[in-house]
Amino acid sequence: MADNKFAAYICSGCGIGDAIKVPQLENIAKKEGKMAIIKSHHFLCNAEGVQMINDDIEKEGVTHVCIAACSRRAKTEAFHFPTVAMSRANLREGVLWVVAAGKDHDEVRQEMAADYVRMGCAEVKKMTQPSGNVKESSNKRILVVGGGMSGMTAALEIAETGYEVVLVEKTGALGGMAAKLYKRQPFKDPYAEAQDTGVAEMVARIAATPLIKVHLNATIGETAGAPGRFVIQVAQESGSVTEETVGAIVQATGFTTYDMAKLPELGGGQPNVVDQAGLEALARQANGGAIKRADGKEVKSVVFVQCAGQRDDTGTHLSYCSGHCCGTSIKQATYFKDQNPDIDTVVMYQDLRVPGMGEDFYRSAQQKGVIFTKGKASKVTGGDSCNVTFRDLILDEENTIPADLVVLATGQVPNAGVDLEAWNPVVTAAEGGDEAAKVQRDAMRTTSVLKLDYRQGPDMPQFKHGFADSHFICFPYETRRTGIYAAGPVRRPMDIAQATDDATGAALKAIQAVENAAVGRAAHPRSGDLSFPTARLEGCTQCKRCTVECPFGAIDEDERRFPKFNEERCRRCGTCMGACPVRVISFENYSVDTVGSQVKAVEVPDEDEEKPRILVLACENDAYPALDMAGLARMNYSAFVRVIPVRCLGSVNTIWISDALNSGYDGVMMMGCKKGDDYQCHFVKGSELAHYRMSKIGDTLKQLGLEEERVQTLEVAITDSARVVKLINDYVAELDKIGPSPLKGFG
Amino acid sequence: MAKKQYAFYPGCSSQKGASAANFATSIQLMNEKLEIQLNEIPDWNCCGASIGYGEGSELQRLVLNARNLALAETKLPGQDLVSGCPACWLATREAAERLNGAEHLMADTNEALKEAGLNFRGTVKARHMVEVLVEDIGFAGLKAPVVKPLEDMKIAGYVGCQTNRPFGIAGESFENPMYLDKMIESVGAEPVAFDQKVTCCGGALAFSEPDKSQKQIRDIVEAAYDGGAEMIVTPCQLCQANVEIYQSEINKKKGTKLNMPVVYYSQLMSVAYGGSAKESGLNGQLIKAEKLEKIASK
Amino acid sequence: MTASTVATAQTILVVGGGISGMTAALEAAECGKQVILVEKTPVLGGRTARLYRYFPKMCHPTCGLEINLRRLKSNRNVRLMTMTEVTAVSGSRGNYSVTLKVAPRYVTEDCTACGKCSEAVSAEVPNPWNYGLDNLKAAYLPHGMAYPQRYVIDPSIVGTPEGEKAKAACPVGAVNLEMQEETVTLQVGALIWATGWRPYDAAKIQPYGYDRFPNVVTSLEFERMADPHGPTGGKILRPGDGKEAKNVAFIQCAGSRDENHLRHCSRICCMASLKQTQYVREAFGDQGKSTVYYIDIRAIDRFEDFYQMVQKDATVSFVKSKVARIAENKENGNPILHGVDTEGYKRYATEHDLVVLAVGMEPEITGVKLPDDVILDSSNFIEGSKDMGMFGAGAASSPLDVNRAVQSATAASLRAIQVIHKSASTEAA
Amino acid sequence: MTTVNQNAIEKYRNNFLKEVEERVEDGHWVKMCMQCGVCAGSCPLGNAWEHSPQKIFMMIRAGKREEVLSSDSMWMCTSCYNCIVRCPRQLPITHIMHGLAHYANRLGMVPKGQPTQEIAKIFWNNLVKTGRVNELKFSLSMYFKDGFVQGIKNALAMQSVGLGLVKAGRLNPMELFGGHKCKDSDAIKKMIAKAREIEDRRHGLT
Repeated sequence: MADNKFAAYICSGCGIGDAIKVPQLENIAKKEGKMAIIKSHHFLCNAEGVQMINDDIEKEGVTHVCIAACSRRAKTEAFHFPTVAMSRANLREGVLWVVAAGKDHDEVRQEMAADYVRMGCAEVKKMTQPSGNVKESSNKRILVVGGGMSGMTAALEIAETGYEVVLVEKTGALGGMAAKLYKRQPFKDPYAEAQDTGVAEMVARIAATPLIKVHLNATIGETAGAPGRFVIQVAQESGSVTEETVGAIVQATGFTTYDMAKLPELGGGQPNVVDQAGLEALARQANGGAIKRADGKEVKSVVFVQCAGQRDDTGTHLSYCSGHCCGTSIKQATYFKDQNPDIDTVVMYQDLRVPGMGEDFYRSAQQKGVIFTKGKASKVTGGDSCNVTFRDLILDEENTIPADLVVLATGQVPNAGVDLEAWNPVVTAAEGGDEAAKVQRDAMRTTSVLKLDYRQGPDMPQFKHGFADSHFICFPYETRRTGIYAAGPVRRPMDIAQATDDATGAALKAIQAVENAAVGRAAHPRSGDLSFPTARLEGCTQCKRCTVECPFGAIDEDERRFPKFNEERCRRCGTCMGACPVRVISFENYSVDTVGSQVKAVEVPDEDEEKPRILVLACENDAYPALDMAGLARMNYSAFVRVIPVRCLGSVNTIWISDALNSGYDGVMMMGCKKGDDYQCHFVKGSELAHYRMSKIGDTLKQLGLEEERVQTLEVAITDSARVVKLINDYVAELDKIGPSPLKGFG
Repeated sequence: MAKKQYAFYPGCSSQKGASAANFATSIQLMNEKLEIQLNEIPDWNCCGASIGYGEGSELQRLVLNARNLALAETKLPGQDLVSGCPACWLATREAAERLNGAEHLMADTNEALKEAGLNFRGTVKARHMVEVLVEDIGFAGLKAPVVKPLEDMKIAGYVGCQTNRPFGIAGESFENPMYLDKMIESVGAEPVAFDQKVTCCGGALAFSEPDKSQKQIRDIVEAAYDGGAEMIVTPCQLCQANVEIYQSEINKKKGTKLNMPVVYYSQLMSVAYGGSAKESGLNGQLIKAEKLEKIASK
Repeated sequence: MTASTVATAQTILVVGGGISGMTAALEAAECGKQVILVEKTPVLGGRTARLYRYFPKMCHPTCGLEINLRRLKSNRNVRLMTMTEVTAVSGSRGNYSVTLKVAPRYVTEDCTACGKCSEAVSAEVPNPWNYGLDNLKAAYLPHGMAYPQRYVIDPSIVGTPEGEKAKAACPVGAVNLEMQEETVTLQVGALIWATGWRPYDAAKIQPYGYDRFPNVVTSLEFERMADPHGPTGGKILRPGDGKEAKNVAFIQCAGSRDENHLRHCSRICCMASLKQTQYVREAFGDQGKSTVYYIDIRAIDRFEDFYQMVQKDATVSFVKSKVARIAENKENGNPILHGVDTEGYKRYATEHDLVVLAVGMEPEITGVKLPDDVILDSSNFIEGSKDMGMFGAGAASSPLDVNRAVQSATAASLRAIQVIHKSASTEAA
Repeated sequence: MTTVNQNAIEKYRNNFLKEVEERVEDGHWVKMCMQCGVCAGSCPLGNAWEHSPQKIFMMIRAGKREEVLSSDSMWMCTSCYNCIVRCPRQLPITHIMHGLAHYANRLGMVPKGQPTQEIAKIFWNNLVKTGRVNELKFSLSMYFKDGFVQGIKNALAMQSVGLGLVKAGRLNPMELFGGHKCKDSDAIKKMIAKAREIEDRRHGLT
């Protein structure tokens, strides 16, 4: 590879040239930045300016470019040089627009600009442009676990797109819960009549699709590897094991119905009280004829009790709502009405939840004479004549309805395997040699669905109520196990219509995952990032922090107990880098050095100049845009701060803090996103970790003879542009009280 | 230009010497000026009104109205049936629509109509006098004949219920219809803000539930005073009667001093079109519409 | 470069640049497909960019928008056309010819968003991003997250001295007042309609007097009122008199579940109002008071957690009632809600500072002429197309919350990919 | 209890909803109510309703026959049609209320002396006699509906109004002798009787 050639390009447009002395910046880039080429331009982002840079890349062999102009978030179309490493010094949003106008501020403004040029040059020098890591042998088959409606849909959609599928179903037949239904809710205009489930047709299509290989009576014995190279042991009921190699996984393991036996007060377990699945079975037997109870008696009256063991805030039963049950009961009531309009059918609900077009189905059932009663059932007794005692919420009175049959609308319980929250402590104990824990661990492992051999546990992390869902509203497929996507009711309670949509979406993500893996490209949210972490193992102390703290379970331990990086599982957040006490982990374009060198590049004035310096490490997704938008709104904040965007606060290595303090910075602000239950961090616990790590830094500060206030860890949302300005200015005022850092000049 | 022809259904209250006689009088001159010719449906009968249901059954009430429709259909072919009374209009239009909407009802109705030697084919359209004015004549047309603009008169346009719901005038809102205000404007008067525009006056319950309905009436009249109105104008016979007649009652019971004239839109127009107080049926007011009389006598 | 030069039967056209459209486009692009994304307005983000927070996490939509924008900036497979509408579609699955109308922005790619044009003009226009609750300069950058980050000159000042001021003020000559509307024709293999939704016209719900009472607002306007970047800087001040609105009523099913208006349930409104009760708490703490008037609270799946949390909030009360009508207290401008609590039949006439109508979702394409091939349901949501080459995504396909809209868009994206794969393989054959 | 009522109870046993659907004007709409309560809140005389329309619909579904039919709530309807135009399910609520009132009357279950029912009766008889309503006879008979003495009181109470109307030419004393009537009033009587006969046949009412 040719020698590195560094170039800096400084824009004087947008008024930068009027408020900032560009020639001085050029000097700095030359003398301190040691740039081989330095050019300034009055309009760098226009065709001419960009051409100038491209020419240097092509003709002058420039390999590293520092653009000193606007924010890295602006003009990305213009400043797009895929072949070279690039840093962006933010002179516009970061200096010109936020430093108060006028002569009085010329000096600090210039100093700020100068530092950003220093930082930009320093950073780019430590960067190399990632070339990616293409893997010829990468596998593009996709494993679908679960042969129900979601699984079959995923399989068919994947095959339809031209990819091979391995479909593993634990029972002897495809179809899952859907196959046990008599009919399904309407999913097309006019949303009036129950529809055929379509299961038979799908099963036939799968059989007729060569791209789909089906394993029945089979479960997952083990899942090893990573996206593009998963090795799956498919365990047949017979005991035989087949090995399959796949590139990605869709987990569509569905749900189990909540156990009626837990609802004795609602007649669970008593004769002629069934759950919705039980009613489907009766309806399938009747197959359009009169629906008969287990004792053979024709049902002339039926009551559907909604929210049975659901929406329970006492903590006894399911606290959530399964979403489909109102529609399902409506459907089941029409089974009766369609067969014989004289059958009394009552749906007893508290809130009738049929969103969207479900309203049409509701109306159609009313049209057929289904009675809807807003009431809360307190007691159900089974037997030859069942009784439902309830509070009628409209008539405001206790009441009892007799019925031949009572149907309890119980909820969906996800088949998500092992709950890692419970798993981790057990494993830690087991590894500590606790025998009981070892037994427990092995027992837990048998309940696992995927049996991942990951350092961080055998299944996908669960979000809430045991569902393997994404934590993000904008990104339902933002999985915490790269290349593995949950779909259908295992992800969230849902009906068939939603499950098929969901499975189709998951199918796309799985396809995307195998394509990404093949070229060593990162998946969401840093999609397209070609960098990947490397570790100088010779320096590693085997402290395990990286393997423990990686939010995506990307790092295992090899037989010598060194961290084993599975690049294809990695999301490039840098949490491992932040965790590493000996700083052996880095990315080509983001490392302890790329940031550290910027920290050190800043010129820290002497104490008597009374110009404090504050390092701001800002999350690139929330805090940094908030700062940009403050600039866009021309809000002013102190010219004493120096802002460095970081991929995630989790990637912040404490060395940056101590370097900053040692070189005389007066304070450090770390701006991450919201932590806690409703965390915002797209790398799961970045903000959490930063707070944790900084809570530990207190002693270090004391040793240095510094006040704890000199390091702040903050939660900043992207909408906080006004707040972030106040935070900065208040902090500067606070530091003014505390006085300058005693370490100035020793750096 | 030939006059517009309509099959006219006056309704019981608009008969000579009946409660809406003043309406009946005032439309004469109005229609003359607007070149509207109303041809009274021969031997028309009562519509059953909004209280007949207590005793009269669904079909009986349908048949009553079907008879009027059938008479118009046969005796005045090709003419829309027009009524000046919302109750009559509502009952007739409802009947026409329900009969056309349900074959069995139509069959039953005609079976009964046979007794009166009639048959209804469902071709007649039942309309309200106001529809004729707004849709066939238009506000400009209503303005044209004005010779005595009702200048500096502040009037509360009280639409009430049945001219407005469930059918109402096409394109108007149920909560805040504007056509009556526009009619007031077209004769040169000023419509005031009036938030009881579509409040119910108690209707037929004025007789049976006097206290309840008189509360409604009081709200309506007081809102008109609040709006700075000197007079209430309405398109509805029952509204006019209730709101005018019971003011004295309310004053007696509640010690209020309500004395708000209540007239028909047709009386406004008659005066504005140059009609005398008598021609405009102003002598038919319990609470004299003095200001209007003054203009009439100019 | 006009997009037509690069579009082929292997290209996917995504109509609508809201979160569904961006998702559909990006997911396909990140599978290596060529995508053209057209957006009617000058910026991406659609409805969600105008929300203050999301339920149930109370996080900020702009956070996800930032990520999606970064995905877009770093991916060259998506080509974006703003201020562009589809006017005609011909051809069939795998080979459509699409006619686009591109409205003039009067600002070229050279714009650096320096803001000089905005400083120069004094004319103002109602701010569409705040639903007209305030005004912005007639030369404007829509909002802080605006992408493309380029200014827009409002047509109203083109050909006026104001327009010339803007032109003169631009240091890089990026203002071009001669720009004309263009018509572009593209060949594409598959179409995704991610045209989203619009709030049902609240004025049509006459008993609630949205057109008569200033202190009756829509749930979307309320989002802007709570947003620090909104017209009131995040203070909940009622439009009537700028007074703090501490006692807020939320009326559910404003237009939805109503055969006189929208026959469907709009799904999101219950959760939106539950969320907004927390805006009131955020602004006024225990001094705030929210009352939710509802028929059924449709907080399905784990949204139920949020509902239970709000139910435990002492500042929030629930009344099971469809409000019959709203009157106005002449003295203080307070709306008075009249109705009956159907749980036990209790009549009320309750005064509030402000009423928020949880308005329903109407497909944005309602009233728009779509290709005959497109299949609509009774509420004008897009079910798909007869030739299986065009797909509805997100709220254009059904009343969906953001999370489900993104699912739907991801699914639509795969179906579009299947279409172009098919036509590719047939071309190969 | 009237025989009509007994037969009805016999015929429908505990299925009051079915009875209403088959026998009450627009009764088949009752099942479509979704209990939003907008009707209850829209009624101008709402306070006077012991049971609101939407609650009555629920009571019908719950089989509360006696309570519904002997209630005087339906008689509070002023026919203002607010409920109809606001109902999100477009139930013809006004008609259903009229229908229930009529049916209750038919079964003889209306509370004694329910004023609206009594006036309706007077009104109807007045109209059936001549085909048109004679307002004077109508009002006089109203005053005397509670007997002679009460009648004088009522008449006196409204005397000013009455005289006023007479003066205003809107209440014609001559009406007592003859007055307005349809020429074909006999045919009208027959027609009305026939309608009842047909309807009873349809409803199985005897």
